[in-house]
Amino acid sequence: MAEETLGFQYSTLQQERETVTLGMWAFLATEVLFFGALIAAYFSYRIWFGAEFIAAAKMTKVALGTANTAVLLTSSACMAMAVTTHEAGSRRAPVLWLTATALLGLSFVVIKGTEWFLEYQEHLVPALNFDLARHGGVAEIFFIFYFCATGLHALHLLIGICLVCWLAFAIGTGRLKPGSTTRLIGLYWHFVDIVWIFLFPLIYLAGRNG
Amino acid sequence: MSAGTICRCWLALLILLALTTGSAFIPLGTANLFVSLGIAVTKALIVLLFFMELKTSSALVRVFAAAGFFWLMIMIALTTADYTHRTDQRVPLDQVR
Amino acid sequence: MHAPRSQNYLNATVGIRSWLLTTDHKRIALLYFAGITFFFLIGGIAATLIRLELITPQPDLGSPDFYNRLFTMHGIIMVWFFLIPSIPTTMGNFMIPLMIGARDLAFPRLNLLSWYLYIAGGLITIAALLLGGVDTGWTFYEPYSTFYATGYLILAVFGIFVAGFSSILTGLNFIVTVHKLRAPGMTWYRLPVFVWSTYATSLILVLATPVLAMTLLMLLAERVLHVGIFSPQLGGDPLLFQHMFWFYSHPAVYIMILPSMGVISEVVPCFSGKPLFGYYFVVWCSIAIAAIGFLVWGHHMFVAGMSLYASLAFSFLSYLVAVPSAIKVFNWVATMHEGWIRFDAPMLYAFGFIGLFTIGGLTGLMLAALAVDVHVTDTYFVVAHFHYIMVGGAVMGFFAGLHYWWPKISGRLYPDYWARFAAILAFFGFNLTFFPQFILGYLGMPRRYQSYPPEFQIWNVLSSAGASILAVGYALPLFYLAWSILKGPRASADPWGATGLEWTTSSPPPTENFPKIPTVIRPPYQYDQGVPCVQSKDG
Amino acid sequence: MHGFPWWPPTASAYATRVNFLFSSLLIIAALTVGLVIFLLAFFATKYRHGSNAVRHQPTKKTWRWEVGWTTASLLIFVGLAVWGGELYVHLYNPPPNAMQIFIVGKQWMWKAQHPGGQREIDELHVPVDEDVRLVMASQDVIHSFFVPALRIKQDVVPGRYETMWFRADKVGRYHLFCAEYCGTDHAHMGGWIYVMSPRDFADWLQAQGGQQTLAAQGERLFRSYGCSGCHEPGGTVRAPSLEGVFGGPVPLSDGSVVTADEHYIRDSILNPQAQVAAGYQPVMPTFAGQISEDDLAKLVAYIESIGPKRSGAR
Repeated sequence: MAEETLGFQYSTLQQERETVTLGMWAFLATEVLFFGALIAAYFSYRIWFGAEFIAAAKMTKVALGTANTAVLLTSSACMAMAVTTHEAGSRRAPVLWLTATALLGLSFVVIKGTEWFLEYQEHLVPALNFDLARHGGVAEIFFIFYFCATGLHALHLLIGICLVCWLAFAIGTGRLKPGSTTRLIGLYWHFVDIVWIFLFPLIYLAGRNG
Repeated sequence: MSAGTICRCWLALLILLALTTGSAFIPLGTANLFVSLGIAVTKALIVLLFFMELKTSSALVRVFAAAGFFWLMIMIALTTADYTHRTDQRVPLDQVR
Repeated sequence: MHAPRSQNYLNATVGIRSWLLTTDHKRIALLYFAGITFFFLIGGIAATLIRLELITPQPDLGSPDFYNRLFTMHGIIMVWFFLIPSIPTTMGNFMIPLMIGARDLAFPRLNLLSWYLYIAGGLITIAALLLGGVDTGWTFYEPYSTFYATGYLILAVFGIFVAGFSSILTGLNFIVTVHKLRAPGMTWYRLPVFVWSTYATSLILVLATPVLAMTLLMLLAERVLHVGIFSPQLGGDPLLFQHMFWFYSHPAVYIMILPSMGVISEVVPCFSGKPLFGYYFVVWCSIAIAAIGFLVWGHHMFVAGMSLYASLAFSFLSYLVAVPSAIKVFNWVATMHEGWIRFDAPMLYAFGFIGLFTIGGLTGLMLAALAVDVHVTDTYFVVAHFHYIMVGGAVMGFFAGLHYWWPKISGRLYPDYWARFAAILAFFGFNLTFFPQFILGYLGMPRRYQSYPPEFQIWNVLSSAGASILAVGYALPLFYLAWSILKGPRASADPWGATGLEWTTSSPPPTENFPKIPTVIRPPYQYDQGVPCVQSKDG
Repeated sequence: MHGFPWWPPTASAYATRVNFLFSSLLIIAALTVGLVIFLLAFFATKYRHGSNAVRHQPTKKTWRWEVGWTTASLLIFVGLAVWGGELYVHLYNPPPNAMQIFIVGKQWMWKAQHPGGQREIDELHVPVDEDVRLVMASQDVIHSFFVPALRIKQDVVPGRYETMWFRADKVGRYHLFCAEYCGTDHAHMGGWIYVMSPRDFADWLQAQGGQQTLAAQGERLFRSYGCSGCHEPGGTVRAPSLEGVFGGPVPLSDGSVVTADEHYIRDSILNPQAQVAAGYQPVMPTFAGQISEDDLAKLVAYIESIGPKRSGAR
């Protein structure tokens, strides 16, 4: 993603900028369907199993989940600040905001890891130590969905953290001039945030009403 | 995008988060699901429109952004249409393990 | 600047590195050609063995497990490593930038990455098939695939998973390219139908393939970790796997057929010397097929235990998707009315395509009729139907395009006599192979049977005989096209008298495609009394 | 070799109706293919390059043709969808007093249990001109019960009952196949359906020996598994009596109502906590993993037999 040198297949910088943006959005559409398939499976089983499935969701840690959502939403705001300040031509500010983004992302992963550890202690990890006699088969299916969804999300977030760290480094050392790259990585980060926005009510808030 | 807009969006997102978590504990039956999904859609829209700059993007980019969600709706709608109309009952097979 | 005739994308740089690290869409297309041919060969060998085995009602070549591995290999290789990438990655890659007047695709390096992912996925899958094979059939139905299947399922599925990303990246590249890199004056309604249909294909690639990726991931998780997601041991529903699998795999059929329809829409006007009849309808039918194609996957599950109402809805939607296909057939035929029809090899393949696709489509209508589907689903009727679409349709289209653009790609002409002979041979061989299978299907012979009741033998013998003719028809081009590279006469820029920007540049094109990006001034297919009008002016 | 068979035997009124639909589709298809091929050949000859046929200027008003053939295809297609769907719905509405046979599919055989307790493998004997309802379960993977002569097929998904019904009207021996790929011996998972005259069928039932009826065997299991300890009067734990329950509505503790059909009975044995009858405690242990599909079928048959009397002979 060269910033100042124009790719030979483009005729203007404007064209290149629009093209890469469109490419990123097309990629995100793919990602929507990727996570979406999992969510479609979730809805199917929620209807299929009914109350049993929802009851399993009660075993998730709603306090940690809510805190984590706040952390991730804040990181998105930091990312937006990084993009804005970088486009304004600043060099120090985006590095600081990116560092904040990466740190918040990391703390999300740490909190998530804590949750996983607690769930391990409660014998809720399928294939590892799930207590079938205590929780039942439907709960195990719910937790398979839970670990698939949060695991893949965490993987996406880790990739995002790497990208953000690289970005902070490149801007800090002055190798990256303002251009599309920051915005594209920003789009990716916000997308990972949106996935969580939908996973949160489906995983943590189901079945809290009774 | 100004720092003020970002700040307001951030506050709105946190308020919505508090709302959705709070509402989940009010017994509303199936309505809880729709309330929490409605709030999730609102939050996602804030992120999409402001943080991801769809508000100032071209129509083309907006169509691309909507396409994924639209096709996902198709998938969810038609799959769940089957499950809501099933007349048979689910039965676990003999436990294998 | 006038480059000497000999300077083109083929000889601009030399050496193996210049090919394996190229970002030139034309060279990448040739790399894909190599891969596709290889996998077509492997899948073809499996098909040959299947037809050999089925000549007699008893097992002849090996154990039932061997046969099960054979048809699984045939399905996996042909679907994911031949049919789905076939036209888009070769002719699409080569022609889209040329047809829209661009110097390359939007993301050339991503394009190369796609090829490597495709080859890596293919080799992983081949390795799995050689190590001991997979016995699930290409559909991987649960719970058989997770708890009962033997063999190297995990490796094979992983290979398909990797190749899926190749599909996604290719589709993404095409979509963005068509949106953003069109030459000045190249409005949407001046795009050739091949570009439109490849665009529609790319929509499916981008929106459906990720669902397959997730489905396969869940399948892998289930098999590796021995927990039940779709299998009923914990209460899961095997039908959910089928829903998710067919959400991808039914649109995948349109991934295979849409590009072929695009090729036919190029070939028919060219060799009829007339503009395409109903251009707007053909264009929007491509988009409609891509869109409605997402709504019909349930017709694979009419007897699977889905709810009655879902079946009725999916049946109705399946009829809807047939409408745009029917419209296309009528438009191609109408294009020939009052034309100046020439019978070069590409046109013969196009005739074959229209006939076979019509039969394939109409038998699809029979399958969409619920009560008939109950009887013929999972029988040879279905096998014959989808081979008429995928082989009669998609592969005929592939050969039509190959023969149409070969002079542009290679810069050489092939012997037309042999090419026409191969086209006719393939047409007759195909019908002899697959028409008897319709009869077998209504008689009730289930698919994936190594041995069958003796009264079905005669039709199987005919089918196998046809397959040997078909094999010759498919092998012939390999020889005369290879000959043309070595000895064939050089092709002019526009040997067919065709319109379209790809014919305005030299054959083979220079690395940068056009000395100067053209400005487009007319819609496509502007023929007057069989003679093309120029579609663009320079500068 | 056996000549050129081109049409499968047709052994029920339903199959005849499918034949009629299929033939109509065939005729429509043949006409369309014929039209396309005729036009291709006609144009290719008349307008071949170099012929001096008259060509007019390109027609401008293509949309009339487009609207014409779009509407025509759409109308025909909708008609076909309704026709095919109407017949299909028929398969989902079994007559009330059908004779009921339990089928269990497993790798790689079909096992059948008749109401009188007779069992057979890879064969199914049924009387002619009588409604027969199959209640099918699978022990391992998905199988598919396919009888070409009756034009019926149903996938049997493990984990639940699938049902299917037919009324054969021609005495004879017909193929039975498994149509869903199920592993190594998939091609050998099948056998024959024997449609017999009522007298031959009675003889056949007799010849199978004097087993207890399926319901009687179920009653024995009802005691040996300890079901009767709670579900009969005087039990130690308060549990609903099962007499007269079958086929009627059961109010559940979550307020909903289900019909006590085979599915519900089976579900309640294997997963009793899922749907607890209103007014009772969820205290019944699960029997998942302890009762085979064969025994389940017997228990279901027993509970059915103590249900409200069905009208007519069984």
